[in-house]
Amino acid sequence: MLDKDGIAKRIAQELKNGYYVNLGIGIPTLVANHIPEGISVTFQSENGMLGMGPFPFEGEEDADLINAGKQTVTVMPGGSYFDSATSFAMIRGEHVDLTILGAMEVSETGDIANWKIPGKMVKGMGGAMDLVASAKHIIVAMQHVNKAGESKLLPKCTLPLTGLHCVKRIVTELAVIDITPNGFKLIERAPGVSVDDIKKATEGKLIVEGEIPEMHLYL
Amino acid sequence: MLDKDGIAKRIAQELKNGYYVNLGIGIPTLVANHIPEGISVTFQSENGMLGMGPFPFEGEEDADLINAGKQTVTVMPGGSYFDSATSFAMIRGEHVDLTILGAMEVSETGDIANWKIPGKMVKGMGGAMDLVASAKHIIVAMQHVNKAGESKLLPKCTLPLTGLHCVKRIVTELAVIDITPNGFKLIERAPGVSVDDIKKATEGKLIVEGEIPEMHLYL
Amino acid sequence: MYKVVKNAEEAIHDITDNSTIHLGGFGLCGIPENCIAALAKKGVKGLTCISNNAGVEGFGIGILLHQRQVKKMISSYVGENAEFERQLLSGELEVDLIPQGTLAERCRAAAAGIPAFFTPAGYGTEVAEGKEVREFDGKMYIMEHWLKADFSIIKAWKGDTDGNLIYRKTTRNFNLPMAGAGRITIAEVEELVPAGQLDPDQIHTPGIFIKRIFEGEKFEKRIEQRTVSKKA
Amino acid sequence: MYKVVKNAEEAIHDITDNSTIHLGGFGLCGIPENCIAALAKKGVKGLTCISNNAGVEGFGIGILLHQRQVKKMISSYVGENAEFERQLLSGELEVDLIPQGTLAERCRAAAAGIPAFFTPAGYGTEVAEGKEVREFDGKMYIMEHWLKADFSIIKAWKGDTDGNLIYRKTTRNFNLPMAGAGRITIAEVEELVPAGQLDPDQIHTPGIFIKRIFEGEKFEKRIEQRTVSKKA
Repeated sequence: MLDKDGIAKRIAQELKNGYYVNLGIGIPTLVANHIPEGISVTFQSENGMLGMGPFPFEGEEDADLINAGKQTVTVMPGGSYFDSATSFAMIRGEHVDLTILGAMEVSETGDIANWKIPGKMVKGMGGAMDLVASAKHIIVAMQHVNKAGESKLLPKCTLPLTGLHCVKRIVTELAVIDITPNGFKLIERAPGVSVDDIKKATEGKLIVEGEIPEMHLYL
Repeated sequence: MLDKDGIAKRIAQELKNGYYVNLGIGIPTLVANHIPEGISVTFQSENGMLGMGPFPFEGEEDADLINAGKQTVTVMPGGSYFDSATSFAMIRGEHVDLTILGAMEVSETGDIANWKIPGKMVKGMGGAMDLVASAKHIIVAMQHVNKAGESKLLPKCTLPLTGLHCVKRIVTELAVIDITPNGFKLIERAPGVSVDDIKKATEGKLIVEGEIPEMHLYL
Repeated sequence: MYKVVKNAEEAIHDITDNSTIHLGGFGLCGIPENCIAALAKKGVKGLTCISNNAGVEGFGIGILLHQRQVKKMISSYVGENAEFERQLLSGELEVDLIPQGTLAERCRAAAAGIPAFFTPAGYGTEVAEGKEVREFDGKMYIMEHWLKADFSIIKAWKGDTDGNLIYRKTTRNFNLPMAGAGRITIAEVEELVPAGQLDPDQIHTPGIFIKRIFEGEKFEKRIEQRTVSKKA
Repeated sequence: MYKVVKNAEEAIHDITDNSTIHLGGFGLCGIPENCIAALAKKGVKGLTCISNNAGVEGFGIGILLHQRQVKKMISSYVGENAEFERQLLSGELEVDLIPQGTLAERCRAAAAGIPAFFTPAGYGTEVAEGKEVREFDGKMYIMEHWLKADFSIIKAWKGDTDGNLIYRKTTRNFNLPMAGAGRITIAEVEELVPAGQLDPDQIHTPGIFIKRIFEGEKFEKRIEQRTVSKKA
């Protein structure tokens, strides 16, 4: 079973050299800490920056330089600033290679729900609907089950949707799972996790074909 | 009767302080030479400049700095450069206060034809259709009759249209004429031109109410 | 020079009750602090504020919310403000939530004279309810309209007396697309210089979009999430 | 660094007969001279060129027209080229004339993932024929679609190895809206610098829109209408 850093580490292995990547809040943010050696990626922050770097050193924070989570950040060499319309032109125009975000629920057809819980205060979708509607490739980083122990991988989402048919891959503490035309397909098991464990935690249809390898987490 | 410079001079009297103005090719270009004292206007060139200034001195031409007529120009203090999409955002968004352009024909309902003559080589409409469709205020600068002696102020345009119901005022060598809901309305006579001269040269309905003043051309 | 006004009070003098206003900024980054303070002082009520976020308690639009000056927020994310939540749940405040990219493009469309456009954001979700849906090249899109306002209030780093603006770092955000989107656009800047001092190649917002400009008295530039790295 | 190619030949190596290509520039101002020369040398035929103008005889797209490499021009104004006229009248060449603002916005829409939008330009004229017409707030508009291409070839002043671009004066024109509008965007620049040397606040086209970049060997920058003032 993976911890949050483990999930981030596994997702980081999906990065390819030259990728432009948008990271959501939560586990996705951790991916930046685990970029494989020899791979160079550029992070897009939808509030208007390419080349988002690490947090500034204390005393070097700049109120004019934040990321989409409103955190103070820095910019990398080769980065650029732009306005929100241009930022979403990049996103909507499918220039971002990979979007990594969290979810409350994912359906076996790739629908995603991650912005609203009926009866609770609605904070808003921010850029999530734009991101999921237009991403060339979306990986969801999330826990396999919610706090009540219920599966978040469902035949159909029960919460209000953020987007339809958009998720391509899910990485949880238990497994790597792809969305295929026939439903969830198990790709890898987390270290020490059995196929049965994953089956039990997955409410949607789970396709298991042949031997399922345990994932390698390079350090 | 006015010469081309006279037409430009009369039109220049329509300029108000702070106006953003787009000048078409031909007579409109001459308007820039007759800006009344105490009036400051900014010329927009739709290829991507605000603050278009006069032609450069010989030897100071810059191939990277041209106007929409592809002529080498200069930029005034407070000017700016931008791309074509932004340029037409200004035009389409009705941020340009006044558009001055030439025409082959204008109808009594304010339709304008100025881009295409059937049977002749069609060069294209350039930015004219965008300009006429979105201008807050359009003044047409043209000769009252064409080379064949036929009126260019018609009940209905005979040439392919550039835009519908858009011209507000026409200044010719003979007169200043407004487009009203009831047709062409005579506002001013050029020096030495009679109302009858203007009536004869105008094929569309011409409203003549009361005494028509002769225009004053301040120097 | 006719665009230059003395201060925020003069810039917003004709904003009245029930006006609709664009307010630039993302979170607290690049917000028109001086105009917000002037609106709070003036006490106009029933405002509809179009802004990506709603400020925090005691700062940004949070100041106007606290004084019950806001009738409606049109935003993409309003999660940072407990007073907002209270007013929303009690029914005092209306809120329209719009995907962030759609919000930015609707403002840009208003400035650019484009009454409607198609975007895939929100297709198949409640955002698409009641909206026209159409397929282009095998993908589904919804139609969105321009988002105009009575006033657009934005903030830039440097400005000149002709209204030309330059933004700094990630403050460009919604300030640029909102420039010219309202009937009257007001820009407050940290430094106002005479026309001709800014490089025409480096101007982000050409002056034609700006009707009034002034140098703000004070910019607090509060940081919402101060995050730092340890020195190695 | 993976975006940097050696020269124009390498940049256009996979452009084949019958490709559709955006070409930046306005008149001869800001045109990708080196890529045009490489296309002429390569001799690809049946091209559809989307470009505001068609060059002049012997320069710009005029070179490609002279060699009969162009099947179709999509432009707003093509008046400067007699060879163009001859081919058009003889039926060798097709031409689509599009209002300039619509052309710019259709390119921008392609880059921005907006499949269609409404504009008033051309309403009531032959440009509107066969197009959807709709009224918004009492004014009539026509629907226009994005204009994609296989390749977009643009020219900038300075560029860096990450593909970031800065344009000079009025050369920004169609180069900026075409960046990212084609499947592959190629930028030729007068000066190529290492990533990190351009001020992130002054970049006009962020590198994400650019797939290939190189420093052009030679820029002739021909002037179409040399107009001068007399010294007083």
